[in-house]
Amino acid sequence: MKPLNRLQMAWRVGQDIEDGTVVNLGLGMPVGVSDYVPHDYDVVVQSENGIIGVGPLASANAADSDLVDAGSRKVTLRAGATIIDSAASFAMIRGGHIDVTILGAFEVASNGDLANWDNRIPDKGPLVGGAMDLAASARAVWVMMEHNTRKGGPRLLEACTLPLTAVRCVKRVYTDIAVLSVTPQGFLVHEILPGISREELQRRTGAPLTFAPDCKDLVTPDIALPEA
Amino acid sequence: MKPLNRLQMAWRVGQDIEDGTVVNLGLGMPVGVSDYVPHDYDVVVQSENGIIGVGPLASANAADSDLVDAGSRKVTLRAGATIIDSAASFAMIRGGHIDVTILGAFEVASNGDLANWDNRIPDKGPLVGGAMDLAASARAVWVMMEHNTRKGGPRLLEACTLPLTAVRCVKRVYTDIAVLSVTPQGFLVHEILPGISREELQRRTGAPLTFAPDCKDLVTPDIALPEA
Amino acid sequence: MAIEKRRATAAEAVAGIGDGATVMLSGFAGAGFANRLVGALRELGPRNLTLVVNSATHRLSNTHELIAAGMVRKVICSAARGHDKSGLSAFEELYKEGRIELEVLPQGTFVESIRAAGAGIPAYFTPTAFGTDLAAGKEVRNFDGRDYVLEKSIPGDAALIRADLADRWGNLTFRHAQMNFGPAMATASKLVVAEVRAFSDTPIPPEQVMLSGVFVDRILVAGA
Amino acid sequence: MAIEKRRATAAEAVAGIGDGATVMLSGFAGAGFANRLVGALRELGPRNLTLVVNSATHRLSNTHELIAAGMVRKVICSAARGHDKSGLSAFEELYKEGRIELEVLPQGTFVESIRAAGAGIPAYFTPTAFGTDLAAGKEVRNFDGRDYVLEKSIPGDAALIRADLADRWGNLTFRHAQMNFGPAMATASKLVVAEVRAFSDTPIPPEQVMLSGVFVDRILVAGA
Repeated sequence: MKPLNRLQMAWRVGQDIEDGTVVNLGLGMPVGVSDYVPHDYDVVVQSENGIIGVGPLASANAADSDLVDAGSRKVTLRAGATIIDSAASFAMIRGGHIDVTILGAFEVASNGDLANWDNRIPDKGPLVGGAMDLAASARAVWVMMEHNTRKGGPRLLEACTLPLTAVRCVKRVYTDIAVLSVTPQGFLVHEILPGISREELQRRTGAPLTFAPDCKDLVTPDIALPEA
Repeated sequence: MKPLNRLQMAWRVGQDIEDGTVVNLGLGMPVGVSDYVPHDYDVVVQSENGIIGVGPLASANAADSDLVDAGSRKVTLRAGATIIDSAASFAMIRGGHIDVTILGAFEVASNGDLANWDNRIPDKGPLVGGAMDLAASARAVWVMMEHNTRKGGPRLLEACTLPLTAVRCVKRVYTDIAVLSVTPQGFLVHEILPGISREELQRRTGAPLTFAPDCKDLVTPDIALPEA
Repeated sequence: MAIEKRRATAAEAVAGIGDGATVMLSGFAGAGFANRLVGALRELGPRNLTLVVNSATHRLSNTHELIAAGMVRKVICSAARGHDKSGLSAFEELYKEGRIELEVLPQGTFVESIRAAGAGIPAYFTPTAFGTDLAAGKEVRNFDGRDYVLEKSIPGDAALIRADLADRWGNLTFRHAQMNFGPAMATASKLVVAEVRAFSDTPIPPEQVMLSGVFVDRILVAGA
Repeated sequence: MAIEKRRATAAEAVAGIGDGATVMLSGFAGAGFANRLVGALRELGPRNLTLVVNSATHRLSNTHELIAAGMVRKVICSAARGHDKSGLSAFEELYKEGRIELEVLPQGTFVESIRAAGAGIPAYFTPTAFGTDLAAGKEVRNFDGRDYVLEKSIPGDAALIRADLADRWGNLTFRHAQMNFGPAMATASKLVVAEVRAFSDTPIPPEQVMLSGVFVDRILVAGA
């Protein structure tokens, strides 16, 4: 089977979002998760620019340049939404009021260390944004990333090689070929893409894996990527 | 001449309030000052319970138990007013956004130390309220108090005997018989009630006085106290 | 399943507040007391409470009933003095006898420490109280020539706050000076219960919401 | 004499911002940039500025014009990376050559430090950035088993912020996510200038005011 595409990864994460929770979705792949939360759920999507209750993307004629999320996307508000200023928004984040934040990452270590802000591109300025606040203080930090780098190297490691975003913060990792949690004993595998053996998953991972007793197949619907 | 009554003291302080300023008026005598600010002035009266722009007391039929100042008085709002929560109100105070606070006091020392919160009544619990925040952080702290205690002792001292509210904070003192400022050299007298000699004022004061070259008579209109 | 934070009775609204809890009560200067909830807490009767409340004695609040009922071990406040000329308040009687603990803070420090707990800040420096008895034993540090006192955050187990209008998400509006300590206390406590005048069947418009429902767990519609 | 904070031109609105000033600029994610005022500041031309701005490079802000004009000595921000695939931003060009100073802060620390300056708090502890390069050299302390970093406040000489509606007292409303850093920056700066869409001849109703005019010194009515 093919590795999950980013929409299938978003679908998979969406299945684990609980009703009634407050979630913050990182730029890039994670924002797609909200499309796969069951429609009858009341999930409050917080965006760190102060929107409490982000709705779907705005249609072209409803787009308002003042109604944007932290990724500059023109969005709508859900019923029950409100908007606060940045100081209040980060007070909410840092104060532990976000149930789950879903972040992209470059690397995750088996102790939960996260590296997702500085991939050392020459000459480019640094960009940290709200990642460190979210990673340090959300009640749960879930990472969504491809299992391996473009060159095939591991992103799940015994220790991060890139600058850290926060220490010991990641609780779960959703990749294109597996679902794992971070435990005091390191990475624990819950789901593997059919066709990938435990040995292959271990070869593609830079830290020792343990497999949950109920480890099962990682299965998602077919979801086509939009035409480029 | 008789010492000023509390309304005449309020009138005298009111003459020194500048147009366009933000003032906080302490409980007791100081709240009366707003009645003597020129009517064409835009003075924003802040009350530490969050009202920015307190207006006159509410008439009996307009009184609203949710629209009260920090002294539990039912008030109105001035044009341009708004209401914020207590955390924001004290952020405003502590951040130096209040131009002048006018506070009552038990004692003021010649270095500007203020004692106005604990007069050591046996068995009574302590009450500090917002006094320490206002005294520490308003741009100017003015005190309004009788020059002497009921027993005739001095309230203006070389060092306070009662627990301090804040150190080196008082800029001006308005009493029933004099107007003084606090300078690096101690108390400087600007106005004295006619009929009180410099020697008598010094006798009634517990710290050395200096007299300003332009020291003049403390004169106010007749203002009768309301019937008790 | 839709979020629905309304509770049918005051008893349900305060259920679960147990012995030893730190309970925050909103209200100041006569406005913003959640007296219906305070009454229900007295009925529930947990012991050894720590109350975080601006005044231990305000005549328009029912705080004194909790104290008089012997449910309170400690009060953290900025005012603990009764204004009743005829005698001492319930708090003062117990205080005189050494049967209740007291922590007095300047009002700005009181509310900033609550805000800090809700904002993930364990401690901060403030100029307030430097050089006074209320800073005794606290760490002092000089920044740019001025002295500051280190103050710690005050987290709560429960907050009972009063507001005007609520919707099913727990979004709140406040009337006038009713707001006071409610928003900060709601951010700082694990269980937040709001007693409101009325319930809005439609969502409160985004720009009218004064406290996000993210901070509110239960609503009691109590009328005016 | 009535308070009247309106200024007739953008030049009058930014007058007095001098060499070496620390200037705060609101705006995030495309909303809330006071670009008219930023343009006037470029015309005014003070040198050696320190900019406090969330992004050194956002394509919808005119911040880069101040940087490209060589007016900026240092930037304090949470994002200094241009998204322009075709090359480096004005900031990145100068940064590469070592001709501009940079202080990068996590966004929550960035805005909390601004809020702290406006709230009279010189320093506070935060969990954010503990154990990372951005905490290098900063004091660390453990509270209740968790490690925190000591961060200092960021005061400004001037703030240029964008809002929706103003009245003559300087009270402001904000549209949607336009609010972002404006309120905090307004509390933290000595001179606060708001560029607004429209002016209200009547006072903005108390419950609609989002930032008190106490924090605002000058208003420029700039249209949409």
